[in-house]
Amino acid sequence: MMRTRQWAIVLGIYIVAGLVGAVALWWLTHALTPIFRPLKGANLWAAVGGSVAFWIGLMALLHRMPASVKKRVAVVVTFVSGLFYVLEFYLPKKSGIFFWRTHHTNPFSPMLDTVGVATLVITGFTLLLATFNLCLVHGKNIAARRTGYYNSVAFYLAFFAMATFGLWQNHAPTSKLFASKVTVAQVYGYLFNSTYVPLGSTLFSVLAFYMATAAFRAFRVRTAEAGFMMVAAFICMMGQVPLGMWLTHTLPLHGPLSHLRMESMANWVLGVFSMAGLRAVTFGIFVGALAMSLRIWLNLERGAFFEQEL
Amino acid sequence: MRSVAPRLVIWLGAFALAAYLGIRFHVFAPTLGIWLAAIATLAIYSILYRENVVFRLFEHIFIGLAAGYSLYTVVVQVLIPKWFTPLFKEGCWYWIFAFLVGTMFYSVYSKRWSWMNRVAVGFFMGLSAGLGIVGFVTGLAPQLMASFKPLWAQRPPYVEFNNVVFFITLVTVMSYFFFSFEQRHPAVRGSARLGRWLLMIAFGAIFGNTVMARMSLLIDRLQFLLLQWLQVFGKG
Amino acid sequence: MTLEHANLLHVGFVAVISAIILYTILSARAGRKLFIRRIPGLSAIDEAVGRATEMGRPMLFSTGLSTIDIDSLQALAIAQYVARLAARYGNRLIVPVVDPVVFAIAEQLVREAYASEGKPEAFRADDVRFLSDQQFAYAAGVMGLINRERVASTFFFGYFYAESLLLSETGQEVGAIQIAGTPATTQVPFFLASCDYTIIGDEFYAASAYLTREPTLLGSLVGQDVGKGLLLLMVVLGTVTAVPGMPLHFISKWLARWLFGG
Amino acid sequence: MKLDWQFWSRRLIWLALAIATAVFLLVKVHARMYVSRPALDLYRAVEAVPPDKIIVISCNWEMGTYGENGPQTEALIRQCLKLGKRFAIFGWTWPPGPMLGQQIAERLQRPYHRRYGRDWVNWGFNTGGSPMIRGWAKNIPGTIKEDIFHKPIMSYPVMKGVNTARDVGLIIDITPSNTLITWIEFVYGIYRTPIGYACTGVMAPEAFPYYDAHQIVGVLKGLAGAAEYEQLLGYRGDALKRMPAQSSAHALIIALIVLGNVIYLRARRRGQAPGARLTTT
Repeated sequence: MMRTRQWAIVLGIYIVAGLVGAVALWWLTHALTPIFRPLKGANLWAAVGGSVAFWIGLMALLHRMPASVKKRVAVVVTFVSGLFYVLEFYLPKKSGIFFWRTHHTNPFSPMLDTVGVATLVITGFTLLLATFNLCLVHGKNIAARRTGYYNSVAFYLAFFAMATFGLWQNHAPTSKLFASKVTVAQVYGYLFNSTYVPLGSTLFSVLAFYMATAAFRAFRVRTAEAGFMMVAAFICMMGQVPLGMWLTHTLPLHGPLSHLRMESMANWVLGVFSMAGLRAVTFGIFVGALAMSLRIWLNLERGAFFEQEL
Repeated sequence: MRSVAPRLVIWLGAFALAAYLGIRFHVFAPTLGIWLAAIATLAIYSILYRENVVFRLFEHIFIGLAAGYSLYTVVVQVLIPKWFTPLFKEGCWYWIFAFLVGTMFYSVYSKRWSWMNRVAVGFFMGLSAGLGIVGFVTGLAPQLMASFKPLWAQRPPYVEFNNVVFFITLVTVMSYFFFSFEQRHPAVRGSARLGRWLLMIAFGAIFGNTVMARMSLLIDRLQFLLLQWLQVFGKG
Repeated sequence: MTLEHANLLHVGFVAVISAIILYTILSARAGRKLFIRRIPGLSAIDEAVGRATEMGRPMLFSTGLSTIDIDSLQALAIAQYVARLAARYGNRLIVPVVDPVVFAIAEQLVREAYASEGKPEAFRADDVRFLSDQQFAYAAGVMGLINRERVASTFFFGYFYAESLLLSETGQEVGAIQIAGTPATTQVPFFLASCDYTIIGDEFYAASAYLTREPTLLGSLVGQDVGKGLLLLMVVLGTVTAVPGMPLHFISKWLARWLFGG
Repeated sequence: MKLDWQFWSRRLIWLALAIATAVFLLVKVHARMYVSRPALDLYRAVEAVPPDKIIVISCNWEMGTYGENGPQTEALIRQCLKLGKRFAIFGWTWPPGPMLGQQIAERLQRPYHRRYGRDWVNWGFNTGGSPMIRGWAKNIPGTIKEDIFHKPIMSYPVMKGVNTARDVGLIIDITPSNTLITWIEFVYGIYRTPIGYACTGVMAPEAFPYYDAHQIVGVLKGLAGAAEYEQLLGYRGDALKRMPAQSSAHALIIALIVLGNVIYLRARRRGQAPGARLTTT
């Protein structure tokens, strides 16, 4: 009895929160439109300054709040931001928040691209964080003269060279470097095409060598399962290359025997067994992703990250 | 003895190469790009002998270049056209909030202010959770629909056979991934075991294709070294 | 035909599955006992820890390459379990980490694990390490650790990319017992070939629920099972009625049309 | 000094691999591919794009997989240039992607007399992931705004009439990573814009469930896929030239697996190597 009441309360809270959130989002789109119009000159600076001041004030206020309030703020923010996509998609094309006013179009669809660009810009700012983080680590290495600190110096040189010449060539690609014949775009080309690109592809291609030794030492047919795996791998490896195709090239291209050609078998393994097996895994992952999304969205998730002190 | 010798060889080799390049720079200038690429490639491959100073140096250069490049791209292709221009040139003042939200992530370095990071991460987690609930329908529905394959009365007959194989694989593999009951009934246990075996075929296919992928990358680099660089090298 | 917005079948479908998942989560948290079947490989964790202790060599746990997300959080939950076992047996557990945020949480977790077993002094701060946030630099670091410390058991849990083979092949070389679990299907074959036990796909999420017995995860897992059951039912229904012209063919036809949207 | 066998056996295998591939790069062997159905489907899908729609070539790759995605991009761009299809280069996972695509397109366009802005355009790199793509599909000029040369994209004639994902005739995702799911969920799933997929070999098995469900129109599997495409285009490019080396590398890997297992089984028979070490399942 007690439990049923608890669930009813929790469910009720979410329904009420959902409705309130929906109305708030709808109100933002409609009622606040006049506020969000472009400004010019002093008005613009005033609005920007005001927003910054408002934000700092809000943050300072929140900072003084106890940890439980901060946690709740995080929960509400998560819920509202998730609500946007859910409502946008699951409400029909022609609908208002209120079901009896169906002459409205879906109020959230027009905001889709704005939200898209906003996430893009915000993640852009966080990418700077990762760079900052990296600089910090290498700066510490140099400051403390740890072993191999000269590598960190090389990191800084490469980092500044790439950033500087990237921005410079973007600004003025044909300008000459220190009165020489070399243009900025050329230097950038040396950095990007001749150093960055080959370093990246070579680092990845080293894996091919490890694959060879692993094939020799690690891939042992210890069980029937491993045997199945090896047969499928053999067919796929051979069915993709001319050598494998040549092995069975005497078989006809059409008719029942054509299915025994190496490339047909490889496609058969990929298109029937592999496809069905991976689809079954995908079904599980889709349901798992739905469950995970629900847990995060409704703040049901537990664990170190979600319970840490704020 | 053993740790000094290889290092000495590598340093001497690098020095000799640098000296050679310096002396004959007029010859190499037009092909400087290819030379740089070749040095970068060989420096990375030097790890195949063993972990060494040159490899580590070039690894750090790579990390630095990557960081510099992403900084440059984000500033030029995202922040300027999509944030700076609308905000300061077109006067859409509310874009300042994107910056303010972005700064919240930086509080991760301070224990006192780390709650701001938590709120900002919560914002993004909410967005991706919402998308996850949307993606459940848009991603799953077509796959579910395409799984309805007729099991009989099909022409040519091998289609029928393939459909039956497909159906058996799909159902048995799905049955393997049930966790909330003991798989005690022989039919269930047999189905789950068959599912695991059939799944191994899928993994074998992944293995074969991965071999293909890695070898392609290696061939790309070898082709560069053998056909582009050695040609230049021969002329020099 | 477009699917800009969900139709009634979609809404109903998602609502039913979501409701079931939420119901099982809430009832598990309210104290209902839920069952999870044994997952092969997980019982080997105890064995691997025991063997490492007998040999007097340390163990290594990698939480994968992801930053703070659902996969690394699950991996950390498993790491905590292994750390407790290690503390109980009085063995060392080395945890190399790829992400600064994950590092902070991992250190706290392992420290607490040793403390909760009453051996806070056995925890070495140096054993939880931030190696690098670059894929290959991290892989090279872990390979070095495996070789230098001659670890007796390795655990690879989390989301791995191309480095999976580099790590597990090095473990194979030093003769370690290796247990791996990853939701990254592209890397499963390499773990399968070079590890003693591999936990595949969905099992990874079940594993953390199985080990931690966290009610939310348990409940969610049971709810997901019901959801998967519904999907299986739809597949079977749609398939057996898929031949055009047969009685009941309308089931398959209608399901397909509704699923496709429009 | 005692020879460290474990150390040198690895290097020996690596040397064997390098030689096995290098020899077939230097010796010219004429390889012939049999074009598979998924590659043919992609080829036909590009041919079928009507002139009033644009093709999006999504370069979601970077240098790490140049060996596979480079030839694929080259083959696809070559086909677009040859047939005179309008196309746009785009990317949203790795910053260098669109730039690498730009270099390939600039290199190829001359013989076909195509020009930037009139026949093709480069939208550059965007961050923001799936939310960005969801917005992009609804409003392309609003999300992209500028091309890589910082001109408004709508100022180019090639962009005429391109506003939403409905005006896109085909999106070809060239990638080593799991970006396909975003295109499927938020572009195909919602607007039914056809999606083509050119992926690295690693990702190919995961693509087939989507191919079978018609969520993607065709698949190019790694370098072999690029070679098939070159065969279709009637052009011997890098991919076809590399196929003999690829064959010998695959053969070597198979030989190594067989050899390793023979040694293992013999050692086990003599009781030196443990079997499956732990027998519980």
